[in-house]
Amino acid sequence: MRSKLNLRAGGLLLALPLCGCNGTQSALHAEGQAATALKGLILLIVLVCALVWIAVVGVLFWALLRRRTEFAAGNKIHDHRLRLAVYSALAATAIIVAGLTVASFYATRALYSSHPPDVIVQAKAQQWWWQFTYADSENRPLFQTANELHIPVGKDVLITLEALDVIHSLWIPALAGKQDMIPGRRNEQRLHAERQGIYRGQCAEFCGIQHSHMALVVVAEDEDDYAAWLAEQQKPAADPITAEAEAGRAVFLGKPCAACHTIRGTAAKGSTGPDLTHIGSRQTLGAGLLPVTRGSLAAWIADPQTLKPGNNMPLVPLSSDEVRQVSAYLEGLR
Amino acid sequence: MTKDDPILTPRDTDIADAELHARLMRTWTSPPGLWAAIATVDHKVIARRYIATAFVFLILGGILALAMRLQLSRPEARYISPDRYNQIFTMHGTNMMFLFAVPVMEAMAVYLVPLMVGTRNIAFPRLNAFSYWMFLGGGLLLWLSFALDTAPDVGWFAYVPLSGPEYGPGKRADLWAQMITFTEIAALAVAVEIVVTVFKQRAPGMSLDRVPVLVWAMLVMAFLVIFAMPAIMFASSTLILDRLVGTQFYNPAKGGDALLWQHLFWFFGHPEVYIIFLPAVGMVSTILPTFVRRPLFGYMLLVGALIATGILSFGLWVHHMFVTGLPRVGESFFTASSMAIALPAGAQIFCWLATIWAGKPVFRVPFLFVLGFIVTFVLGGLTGVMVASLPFDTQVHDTYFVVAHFHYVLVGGAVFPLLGAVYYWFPKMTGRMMSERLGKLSFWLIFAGFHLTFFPMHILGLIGMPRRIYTYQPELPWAGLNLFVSLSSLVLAAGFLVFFIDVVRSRRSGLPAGRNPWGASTLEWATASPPPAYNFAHIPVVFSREPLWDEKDALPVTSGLRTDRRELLVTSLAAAIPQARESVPEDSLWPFFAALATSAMLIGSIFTPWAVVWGAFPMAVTLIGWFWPKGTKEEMS
Amino acid sequence: MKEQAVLDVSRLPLHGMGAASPTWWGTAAFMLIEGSGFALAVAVYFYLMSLAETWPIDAPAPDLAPGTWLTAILVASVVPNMLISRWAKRRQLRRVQIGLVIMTLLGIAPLAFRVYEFPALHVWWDDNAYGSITWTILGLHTTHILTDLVDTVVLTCLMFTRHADNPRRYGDVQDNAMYWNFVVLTWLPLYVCLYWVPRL
Amino acid sequence: MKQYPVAVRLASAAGAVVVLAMAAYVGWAREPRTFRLPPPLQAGLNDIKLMASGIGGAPPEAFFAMGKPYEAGSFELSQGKRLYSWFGCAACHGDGQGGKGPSFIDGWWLYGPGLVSIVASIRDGRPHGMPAFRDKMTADEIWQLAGYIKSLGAYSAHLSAPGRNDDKSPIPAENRAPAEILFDPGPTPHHPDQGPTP
Repeated sequence: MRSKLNLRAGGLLLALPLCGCNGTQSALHAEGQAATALKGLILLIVLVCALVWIAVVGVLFWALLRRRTEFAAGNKIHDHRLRLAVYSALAATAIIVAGLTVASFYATRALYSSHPPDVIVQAKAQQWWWQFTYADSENRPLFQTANELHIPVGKDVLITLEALDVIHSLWIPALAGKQDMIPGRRNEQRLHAERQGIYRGQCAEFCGIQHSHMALVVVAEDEDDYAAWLAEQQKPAADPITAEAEAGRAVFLGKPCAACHTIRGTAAKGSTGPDLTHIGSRQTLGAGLLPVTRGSLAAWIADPQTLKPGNNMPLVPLSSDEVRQVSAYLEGLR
Repeated sequence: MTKDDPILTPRDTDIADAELHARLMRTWTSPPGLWAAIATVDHKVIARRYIATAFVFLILGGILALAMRLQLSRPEARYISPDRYNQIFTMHGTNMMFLFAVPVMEAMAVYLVPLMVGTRNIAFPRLNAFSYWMFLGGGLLLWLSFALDTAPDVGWFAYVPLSGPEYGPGKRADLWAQMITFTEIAALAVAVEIVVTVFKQRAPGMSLDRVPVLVWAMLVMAFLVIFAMPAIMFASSTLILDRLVGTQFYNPAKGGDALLWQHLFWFFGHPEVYIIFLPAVGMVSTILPTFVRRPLFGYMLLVGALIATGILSFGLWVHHMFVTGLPRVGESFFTASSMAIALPAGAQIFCWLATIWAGKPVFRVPFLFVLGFIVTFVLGGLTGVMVASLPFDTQVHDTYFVVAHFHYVLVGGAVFPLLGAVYYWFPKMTGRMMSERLGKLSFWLIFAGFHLTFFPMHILGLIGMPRRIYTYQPELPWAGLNLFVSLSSLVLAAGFLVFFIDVVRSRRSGLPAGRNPWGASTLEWATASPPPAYNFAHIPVVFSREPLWDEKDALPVTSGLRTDRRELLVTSLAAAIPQARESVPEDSLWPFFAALATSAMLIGSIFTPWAVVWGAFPMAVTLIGWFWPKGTKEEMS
Repeated sequence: MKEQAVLDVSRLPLHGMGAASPTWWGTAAFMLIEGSGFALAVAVYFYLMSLAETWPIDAPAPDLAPGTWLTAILVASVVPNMLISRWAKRRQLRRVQIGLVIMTLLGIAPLAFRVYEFPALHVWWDDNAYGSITWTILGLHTTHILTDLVDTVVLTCLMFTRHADNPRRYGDVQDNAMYWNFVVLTWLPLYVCLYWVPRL
Repeated sequence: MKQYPVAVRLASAAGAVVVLAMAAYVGWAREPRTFRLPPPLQAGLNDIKLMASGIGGAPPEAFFAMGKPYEAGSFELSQGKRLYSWFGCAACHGDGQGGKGPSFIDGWWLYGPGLVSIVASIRDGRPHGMPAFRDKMTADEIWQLAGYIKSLGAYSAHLSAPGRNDDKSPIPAENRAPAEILFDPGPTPHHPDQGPTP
């Protein structure tokens, strides 16, 4: 009884850190179809391998510590028995390895469904952020968002993967294994979330100085929420409602900001940086670097190179008033 | 046919041992002094240099590892800038693979193979000297660039396009690619020497089924080098061409392909693992029988497994590319082939277990490292089975799970045996024993430190921590384990510190070793410790696999070699029947000059393609100087 | 440890010829390395070809003339090369000397055609991947002709000096001849790749 | 015992020195990477003293204080190369060979080949269609871009010139000095760093 309790407490302790506020990012916390199948396979192989390891190390210790009655190098009977043991061990290895190979094949087949997908999203990775383009049923692009993917629960979502500069890799461990994004090639990734939740993902292929800060969140939500989100995202940017935000918009459009960022419904049409039309509705800033709040927006605008050294957003000299106004404006873009 | 008059030339027949020693020393030793030291072609001297240099690189690489662990010990730490961190992990990987692991294994071969096959020097001793200077040049180039903050920052795998002309500004990636050329030239040279030494210079009677397993392992390793290294040479050269003269090998818009790089790199990169691991198999197979007082069980099976591993290693490079989106059928084939390599690896493990089972273990330090190796390597091999599974790999590829896996394989599978080998052959190399007490301390520190450092990384990988990140955010659940890993790495470092203290201390004041302190069976123990410049006063004749165990009374030897020039025996490939008394080159500075000229050409060609043209002339001059006959005794026949 | 002489080797020759000589094996090992390099270049050629929609990319097939002439010369050079090897085996110094002079000339002649092979490709190395790999293959093979030529020239000079009449030198001549055969042999698949595969 | 003659020792010492010197060359050609230019320096970069004609001028003190990175620093040049595509320069100037706007690699500079002129052209715009980028780019970005454009038109490629892009561009890689390859200067002598003077 007591040991069971301990076990539970231990499990709780282990589980606690897995549910960070920023969404989970763990292959063992599977919430997607593919990830669940993978988790099963992982546990199976780990278990088999653990047993093999215990057996080998057990035999090693037995061989080391066994009492030796006779010492007979070149003893024929002895050698014969040893040979038999070695060959049986080899045969066992072959069987285990073949079994694991077959298990892998079956798991592989389960991973890649050939159903037509319910939703298609285009993902473009670039140095150090993710761009997602949602399209309508005729495949015309509706809107872009950055570093945040919304998907309906229980549906097959196909992500087409492209890289705009170097190789990146899309990895959302709670939903599926990773898939590389390679310039000049097109890959695909299927996501199928089984439960609502926020899942964190991260670039898994080294892509330069800020590889560490190239995260994304996947929001898996029910059909209605997803539809509402889609509708909201398609709207142009909200007009500022306070004077401060109004001033912020003017600063944004008059300074270099607008040269790289788009805010639909304004003159800002830059395409180098993320689309900011609904930045206020997103969870994170700087590809998972900070939560979106007015304060973090201000900090980011004031000095992006200190928060994420080497990223492609320059330090634009702004007065502290201007920083405050721009962050007020951006925060209002929900 | 020969102008070699048996009456007029001095022979090693019928002279007293002391007199023979004096005469052979006159012929074989290098004079004192710096220039003579540069000119020496004694395989033992060069190998010791090679080993010492490689261990210096190990220390430097270890310091880099500690720096990384410092940076990762807490989330969003700012001890090291991301730019520097990327240089550091690139340097760590590159340094450990190209400047430590491969060279140190080859250096062990350069030291041990001639002694174990019973000959007086390695084949092509001048090429051997050249190889060392090239290796040193490559190492200096890389570390100098690090000191000047221009070290490569593209990972030890240097994937294009990140390392290509558009995304890798400056000369950082070129330095990496050219360092490859330096070390590959060095490695290829040693590989050729090993192959020829094993094929043609074995002691009479050492037929292929009497060759020590270590020598077999080094031979297979040499062939792996010969077949695998051209791939990386081709890759790194085309990368420089892309960056320097605008070729389009890796530009998809003009018919090139980014994955071509990965194919080339891993076609080399996977055999590379076995280039490091197979020598370790040889070391274990040599050390183990000595400490269980019994011949190795399953010699034929083990040798077969070595060769099978070598061949298979060329058929599984794609498992490094499971998530690049290659056709699925092909990928499944590579799952099967990657899993299949578990069989020869298993055969090796089972043979060792059987040897221990049938023997009587004596727990000395080299044996401890062998045991540590088995425990650790089996775990690394099993995680290897895991990453060989395509679906499994899609979750753990490029995460800390893989970092843990290959450290188990490389540190557990190669460094543990190597440290054991150092304890085992240190008496042979220096004439002094290492400390048993410090040795046990360092073993336990390294063993415990290693597992405490690297085991948690498996878990880190499974709970989502990718590789090659310079920091992570506080809200991610990795901070605790990372701190634990960073602290454990200090234990590991302490273990290595004890080891190096022991080396330095024992070198000066260790107990005298004598010829054969472990009571081992192979030929290197038949000569003095350290061996004289000429290795063996008389070349031994071999009648069994364990010559020193089977010939208890007297060692059978040959006689009739000349003492006034450097002469050794050339024997036939399979049965090792004597064919000729070949003379071998004496000391020369030309290999050093050739290495200088080659270095100048290679470094110059980072900056301008014309360096290849003007650099060719000094190279030609030094090579002609190298091969032009000087009319010495060694050149007559 | 006590030693007991069981084998007298004093009657053995001072130098093994052919496969009994370590140099022969060293040359063979280097040919293996370079052979892997060439095989790899060919593999990359076909890899890039498999990716391209048309091959050659944006270029006509290369002109046949210079490459074919060069191939003919290389193939023809094998005959005197074999002869040299035989003479060296028999230690006929005069013949070896003459043969080496001929081989020097036969080493320079292909270079003259090689100069025209590059423009005959009708593509620059930086035009596209097809240009890159063809220039690289040609360049790689040219360095092999060049190095063997330098080797031959040095040997020729050597055979006219007092060092000449020495089994070791004859061994060098044989190894050099073997290496030239290798240079010729590796060219044949490269020739097919460069000139005939684009015409398929 | 063999003693090596003095000449041999000198030769090898000289060889070692050459190799070390080349290694130091690597160091000399090093590329300091500054990701964050302090705002005062950025402001300082705007203080160019342009001649009244709009052609030529003196760079600001900040430029010298920083060690003139924009002409030779490989990192700055490669940043400039990226800015060239990000800010749509290619729309008018193509891949450097010109289009609606003038070519950078034909050896002719309408406002002179000086870095300050190029900075002024980008920052303030020029008649006949060159827009001002003052409000679109930060000062250091303008300097990076200007440095790249200048290097594009140079007649001999600098050691730290960027290479080619991964795209379909028909011009040779920048470190092959496309200006020299593509433009025939004729009998007019040219300045090796700057292309022929107009």
